[in-house]
Amino acid sequence: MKIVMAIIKPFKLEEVRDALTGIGVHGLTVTEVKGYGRQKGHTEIYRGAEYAVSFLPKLKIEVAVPSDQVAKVIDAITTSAKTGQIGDGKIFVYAIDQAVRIRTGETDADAL
Amino acid sequence: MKIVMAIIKPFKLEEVRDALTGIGVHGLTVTEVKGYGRQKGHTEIYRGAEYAVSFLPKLKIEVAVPSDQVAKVIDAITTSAKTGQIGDGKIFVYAIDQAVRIRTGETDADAL
Amino acid sequence: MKIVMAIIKPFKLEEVRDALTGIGVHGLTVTEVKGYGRQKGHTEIYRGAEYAVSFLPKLKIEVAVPSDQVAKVIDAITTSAKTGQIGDGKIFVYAIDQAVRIRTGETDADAL
Amino acid sequence: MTIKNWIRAGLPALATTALFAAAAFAQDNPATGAEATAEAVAAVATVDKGDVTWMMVSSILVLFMTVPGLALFYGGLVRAKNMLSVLMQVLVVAAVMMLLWVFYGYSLSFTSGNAFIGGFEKAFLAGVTTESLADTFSANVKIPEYIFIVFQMTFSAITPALIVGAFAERMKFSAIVLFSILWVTFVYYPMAHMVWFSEGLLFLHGALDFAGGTVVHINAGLAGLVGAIIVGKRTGYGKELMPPHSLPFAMIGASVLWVGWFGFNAGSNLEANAGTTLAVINTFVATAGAIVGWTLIEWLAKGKPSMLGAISGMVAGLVAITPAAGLSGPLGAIVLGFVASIICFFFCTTIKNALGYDDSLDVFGVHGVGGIVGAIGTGIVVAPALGGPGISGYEMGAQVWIQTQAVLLTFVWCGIGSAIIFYLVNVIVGLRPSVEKEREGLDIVEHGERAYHS
Amino acid sequence: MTIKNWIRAGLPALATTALFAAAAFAQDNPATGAEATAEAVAAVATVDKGDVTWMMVSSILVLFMTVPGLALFYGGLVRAKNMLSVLMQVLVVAAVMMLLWVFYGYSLSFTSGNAFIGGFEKAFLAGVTTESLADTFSANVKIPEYIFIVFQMTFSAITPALIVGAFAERMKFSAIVLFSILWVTFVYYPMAHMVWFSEGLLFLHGALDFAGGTVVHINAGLAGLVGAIIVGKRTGYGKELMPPHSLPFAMIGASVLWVGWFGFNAGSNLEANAGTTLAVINTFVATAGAIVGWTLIEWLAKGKPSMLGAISGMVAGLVAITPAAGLSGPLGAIVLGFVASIICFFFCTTIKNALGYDDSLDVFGVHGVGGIVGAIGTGIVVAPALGGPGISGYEMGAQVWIQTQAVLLTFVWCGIGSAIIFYLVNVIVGLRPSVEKEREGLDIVEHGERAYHS
Amino acid sequence: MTIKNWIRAGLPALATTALFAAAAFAQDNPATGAEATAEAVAAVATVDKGDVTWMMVSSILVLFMTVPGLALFYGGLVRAKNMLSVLMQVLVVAAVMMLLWVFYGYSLSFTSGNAFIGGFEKAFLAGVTTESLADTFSANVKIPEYIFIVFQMTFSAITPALIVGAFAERMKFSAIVLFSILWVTFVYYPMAHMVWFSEGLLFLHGALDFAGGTVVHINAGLAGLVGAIIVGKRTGYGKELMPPHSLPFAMIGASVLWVGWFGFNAGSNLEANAGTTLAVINTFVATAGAIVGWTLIEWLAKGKPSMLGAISGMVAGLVAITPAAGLSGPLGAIVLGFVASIICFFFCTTIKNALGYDDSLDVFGVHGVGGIVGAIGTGIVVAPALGGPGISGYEMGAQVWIQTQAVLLTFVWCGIGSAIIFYLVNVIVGLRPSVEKEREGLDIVEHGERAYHS
Ligand SMILES: Nc1ncnc2c1ncn2[C@@H]1O[C@H](COP(=O)(O)OP(=O)(O)O)[C@@H](O)[C@H]1O
Ligand SMILES: Nc1ncnc2c1ncn2[C@@H]1O[C@H](COP(=O)(O)OP(=O)(O)O)[C@@H](O)[C@H]1O
Ligand SMILES: Nc1ncnc2c1ncn2[C@@H]1O[C@H](COP(=O)(O)OP(=O)(O)O)[C@@H](O)[C@H]1O
Repeated sequence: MKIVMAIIKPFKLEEVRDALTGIGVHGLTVTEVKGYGRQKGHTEIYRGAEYAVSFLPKLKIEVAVPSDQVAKVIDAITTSAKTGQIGDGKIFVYAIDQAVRIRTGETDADAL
Repeated sequence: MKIVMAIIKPFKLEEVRDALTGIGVHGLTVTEVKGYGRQKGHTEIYRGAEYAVSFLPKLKIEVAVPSDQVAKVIDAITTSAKTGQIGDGKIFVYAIDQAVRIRTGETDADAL
Repeated sequence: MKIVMAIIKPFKLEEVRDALTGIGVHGLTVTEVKGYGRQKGHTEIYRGAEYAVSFLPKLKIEVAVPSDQVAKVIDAITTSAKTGQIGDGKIFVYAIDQAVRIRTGETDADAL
Repeated sequence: MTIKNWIRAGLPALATTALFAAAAFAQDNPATGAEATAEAVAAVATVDKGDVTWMMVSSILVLFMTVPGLALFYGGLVRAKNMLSVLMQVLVVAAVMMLLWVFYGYSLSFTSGNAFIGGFEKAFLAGVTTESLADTFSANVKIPEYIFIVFQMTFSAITPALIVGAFAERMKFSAIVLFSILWVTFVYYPMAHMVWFSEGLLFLHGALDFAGGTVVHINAGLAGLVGAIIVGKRTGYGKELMPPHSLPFAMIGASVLWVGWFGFNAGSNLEANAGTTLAVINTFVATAGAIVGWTLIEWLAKGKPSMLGAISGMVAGLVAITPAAGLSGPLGAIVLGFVASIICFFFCTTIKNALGYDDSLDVFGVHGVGGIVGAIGTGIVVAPALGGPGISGYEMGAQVWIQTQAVLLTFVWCGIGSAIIFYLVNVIVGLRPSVEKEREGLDIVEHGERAYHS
Repeated sequence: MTIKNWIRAGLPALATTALFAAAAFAQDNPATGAEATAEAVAAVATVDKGDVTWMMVSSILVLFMTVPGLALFYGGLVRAKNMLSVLMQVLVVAAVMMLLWVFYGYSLSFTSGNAFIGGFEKAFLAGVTTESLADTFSANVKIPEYIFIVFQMTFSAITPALIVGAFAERMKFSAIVLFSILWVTFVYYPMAHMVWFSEGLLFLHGALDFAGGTVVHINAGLAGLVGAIIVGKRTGYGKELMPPHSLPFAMIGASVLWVGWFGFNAGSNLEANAGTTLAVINTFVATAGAIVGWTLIEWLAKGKPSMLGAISGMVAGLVAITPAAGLSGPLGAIVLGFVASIICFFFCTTIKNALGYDDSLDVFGVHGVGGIVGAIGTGIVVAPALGGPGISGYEMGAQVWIQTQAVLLTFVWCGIGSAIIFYLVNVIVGLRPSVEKEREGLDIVEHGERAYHS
Repeated sequence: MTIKNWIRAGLPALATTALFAAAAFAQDNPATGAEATAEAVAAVATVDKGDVTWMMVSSILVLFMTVPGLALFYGGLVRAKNMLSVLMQVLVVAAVMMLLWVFYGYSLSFTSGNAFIGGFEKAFLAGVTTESLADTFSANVKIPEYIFIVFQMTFSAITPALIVGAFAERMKFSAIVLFSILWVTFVYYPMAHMVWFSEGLLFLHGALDFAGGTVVHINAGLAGLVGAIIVGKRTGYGKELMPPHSLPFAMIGASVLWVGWFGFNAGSNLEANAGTTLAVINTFVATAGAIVGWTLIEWLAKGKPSMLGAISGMVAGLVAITPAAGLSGPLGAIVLGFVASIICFFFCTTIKNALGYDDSLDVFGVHGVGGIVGAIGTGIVVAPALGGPGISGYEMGAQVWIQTQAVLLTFVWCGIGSAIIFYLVNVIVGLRPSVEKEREGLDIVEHGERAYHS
């Protein structure tokens, strides 16, 4: 099993969720994060104080899936989260050893 | 070493923390997240606009432990976080290569 | 490729970011988290109710880097995030299988 | 008529004397006197526009106390998931009470009936027009009856709204609305009639209550306590953290309560004279004394003075000075506020925990206890020897006993009445949502919305 | 002069009669009469300090409605990233309107010119001093002209600020400021002149409008609708979630609107008499009726009564009672508020969605629709048979038709005027920021700041 | 007595003349005159209920300015971890000041003593009753002394509270309370006595100050500056981001300041006459001019007009118009507000950074600098040639020099006094918490609570 973790633009959440359910992935976890990268930030001014703000609001999505679905998931996310403009975000994939569903104690693929 | 990452219901935090300290785990990190899964959400209505809200508030807990404690940790979490109702959450386990304590530079098991 | 994940004190963010850009790392993702560990919390009192608050505000930083840069990144973070006092935080490193840049579809090292 | 005796002569007398097509006015009030038929009036009743303005301002201030004041004070203290439910309860309860007041509340409270309740002759404000006048405490000084109705309406609107804080975060909206309707009808209107109307049971007994300590605060505090006990504790109480979700909102709310309370206390004088300014200064300094009181005692007892403590003291002081607002000197007011604050502190932090009930927002601990301290303390601080204005035939022991009796009667009437109504409401619509729903939060479950989105 | 006919005699008459070095005062007003040259005055004009106080309070209350009231009510309903832009728009628009009022707005509205617009004789308040007086609706009762100017200024400040809610979250700040300047000049001042000035087109036509339902609410609601349509929908409208970011702020704002609205409605009587207290009670109970109305209908139609619904009803009720504030009995006011609330509910939840335009904060749905219901309803509830005070020569059908004509004229004047101005502004500075910028949020893009930091 | 000269005759004269058992009243004020012994009074002193109402309203408004107004304006601008500490400081400082005012502040400020300070004859309000009257600026027009005491009390409560913004986020609560007690005693009461009391040093010198620009704003601004320098910069200042945690709260606070400021400025006239309405219109339009001023200059200089800028301008304008409120025509007020706003903008954005001290919330940059511009500008805008009401024997150069001298004396007295007190407090309780504690935030460290929980 793998976790596909994606950093996306906040307003893309609904589209990504739809794309994932479209390919049969019905569970995911979302975190509000701030991202720093090539996308340039903005300047905020509060009376005399100017701040160059380089962290931009992003969402992190984590989806645990059986390894054989990873490609499909990546594809769904890239397609639905893309605007073509700098700052669209990244996808990272890493392996997990185990998955457990707390309610039932089911493990691994059954737990997802 | 492994990281045990669990998605739980928010009001279960204190119980899970107690269960973990009960088995000698004295460090963890918590993140507020939103989860999407089988647990059904609710509808919100703001004047004319109805929203089907499918993301529910959850907490993500991350605990880094030596590999031999993983089973015990999973057990402690499943026991304490369970309500038996849909949406109790998941546990995912993945391996980490290294751990470092910033303050001292200690590494691996010493760093936890 | 690896992800270096660090839990740090919130006011250290700018210094860590500077240290990382100093060694050529130009992307990272930050999450507000709450940490539990050796650093002792505080007590809050709301009229009759006293709460021992053991979760402290921390920031989680995630940086994806080619494996050969991990040591340098760990070094930059430990140096810049250290205050020498309990609660400075931890660094965890884990491997990722893939990385994708959503905008271009570039993968792995090119995606970072 | 001097300040020494007008309180006994009292507030209840006034609304009964609405004069239709009455009142000759002094030459300087040509507008309001426009249609006065001078020959119809023996005594020279005057309406002063300064009084009219003050009573309009006072009524608006009491509305301001209710929304957003009370709503925010309460709302800031609950968890975010129940924020809107509290705002909604305070707002809708107040609105429904306003309608009932026009329908039959004013009539039941302020017309003749028996010693316990009035009649229906002014139901739906029958017969009231812009020509109708109401008495004040000064002979021949009148105000338009509409503004007297409005001013009293705001009191009947805020009182049931005060109660909801006691069982915040765990009662169904339908239950709260139904309870309020029954409670105002069977507990509040009779109490108002008994205390404020010239033919009421308590009126002639001689209890001092300048601005409603008994009818409003003890009444609401006790009803809250009864409700908190009957409905039971919040799920997770004592085990989970339930800190206030926004103390800044609570602070705004408390401050607005202070600001609005001048309408409540000084407006109760029904005109804008020097006695009114005494109520104003007391409402300032008793509150200041109470803020300092809670801050000091908490600093000593807990090691740190909290902002929540300071605003809790603020409200306790306001409650305590309510019955004494125009019946104390400023120094007496400071002492009263200070002492009430300290007693409320011990009640909320120690006694309540010992008793083990869950009064979510300390409605009893602040309004009930503060109200009792104020009611009894009024019998003390009124003493001329203590700088008070005095009343005719004053004797401290006797007065304190009269005050205590008024408190006891309120306890009996309100305690029994409230308990019956809660049981009734439980039977009819049920008091509590399911545990699952309570966990999810009343905002989503009862109102289909959430307070905050990012 | 009775309440039955003073409305027709009307508000517009008064400001025209500023007397310089005039007015003998009754002995009880020695201060204001200090310099009066008694021999210059035939009639005995009096200034009552109760009236002066009431008008100062009323003016302050209308400011309070605007900031923070309206600003928060609107700001709480937008997404967090646009919060400051809304606060800024309301604040700066109101400030600019105040300056324009002094520069030429007062003069264009309240001096002689033609049937559509006044002249420039009082531009920059030429000739106005502390000696200048303005008429009220009562013969020989005057108020200082400065306070009349201020009171009317607050109306002209809040009206354009009301409009911005319709296209919140998507219009450029420069466009909004420019639009407001042109709109107040070419739409508002003429409407005010036509409706409120004694030589204005609509004034003699006999339409009833106690406190500005037409000039303020229908006018603003329609301009908002026109703007919302011309500027187009918000990016993502209908696809992305756009829930209110802070309903507690919206609730504070709405409550402050209610509190402040007493200045608006009861202040419009220009003095503090019994008629003013009628406007006060109506502004209480119509609103209460409207809160209950929206709550009930939403409970029935959607299954849950929401806090946003209750405060939407509150505002709808306030809008509806505005033209009828002193022209209805309390029961008529309750019915008017209740009915307006239900009509606005259906409009905002059903009709608007069917029509498909994006009026971000339902400015038309609440102010426009509520204003129309109120304007026409005023012609009904004024009927003595329904408990209203009546007007001389009243006939329901005729009056309703007059009221409807006033609404229609507003639609024509404001609709065409607003459309032209929006097109003009689009040409000069452009109405919308780029889609990218709209996504980022107007706070950062237009104002370089963010509302919240942790 | 004309508006042209009553300012010089002045405010300080009035409180000294509390008449006991005095004052015959006109027949239309039967209530307040109830116990007057007519034969004891030669001149006919009247109390008008319109004045009483206005002064009560004004006092309530100044409380509203303080809490929640000032508290929120300041609180919104700090980081979330220090929010409650600011609310607490403003609230408790104000409460303590109210008690001191009753204890000895009123007596020291408004009774005879020497040229610098009064005596203790009215300590604990000795001798003051509901019969006591205070003078206004009009001959024979009186108000109850209690309301004069209250009104002045609110001034002495808000002034020390203004100071805390300068060293927000880094001073111990105990230090702030102790500082305030000493400062009000040794700096504020003497300044109030010197400026406002008829025997005070500055009173006879002829400086114009309608509502307290010198005693309140320059005084507070300078004390803040001294404190900010002595206590040192916030840890991390210049390196870490310290953006306002909630600009909406700051906006609510600023708006409430504006609303409340009418009590401050127009209440300073002590009665409700045409001169009061001049202060009202000026408090509207000077502020509007200042909002527009800061918005425009920031748009030009920084590329974007910010909401924080607009409300900063708002406060700067309010400060600047304070000394000139009743002493300027509306056009002069607009110019004064506009100019003050632009000067404060440059001070806060450029000069302050160049000087390098850390005045957390620009207390000096807005209140100090705005106060100086206002104080000196009053000498200019009062000129009849510029539309001002003028004063007898006016000559612009001379008046500006007198105004400047008043500013300089305030600088010397307050500067030296404040510095000594800060050093003293540092010795007694210490000014700053440890760096660790400052990092954790004063809310938890000093008050044991947090502002927000989810
Ligand atoms: N090396 C990295 N490690 C972790 N997160 C990263 C890294 N680089 C970028 N990110 C995340 O991806 C987001 C988008 O990256 P950015 O460089 O701005 O644009 P793009 O995705 O188009 O390359 C960043 O805001 C950040 O959250
Ligand atoms: N495939 C998944 N990947 C990541 N997180 C998941 C996944 N499926 C579920 N979750 C998380 O677990 C939570 C609970 O899942 P849900 O299906 O609602 O109930 P249950 O845990 O009882 O199976 C979700 O809210 C979500 O946060
Ligand atoms: N075992 C663990 N797993 C995950 N996070 C941990 C663990 N132990 C500590 N942390 C995180 O590291 C932070 C700092 O740890 P703490 O023990 O307080 O101090 P130190 O870093 O000096 O050892 C904690 O607040 C928590 O967020």
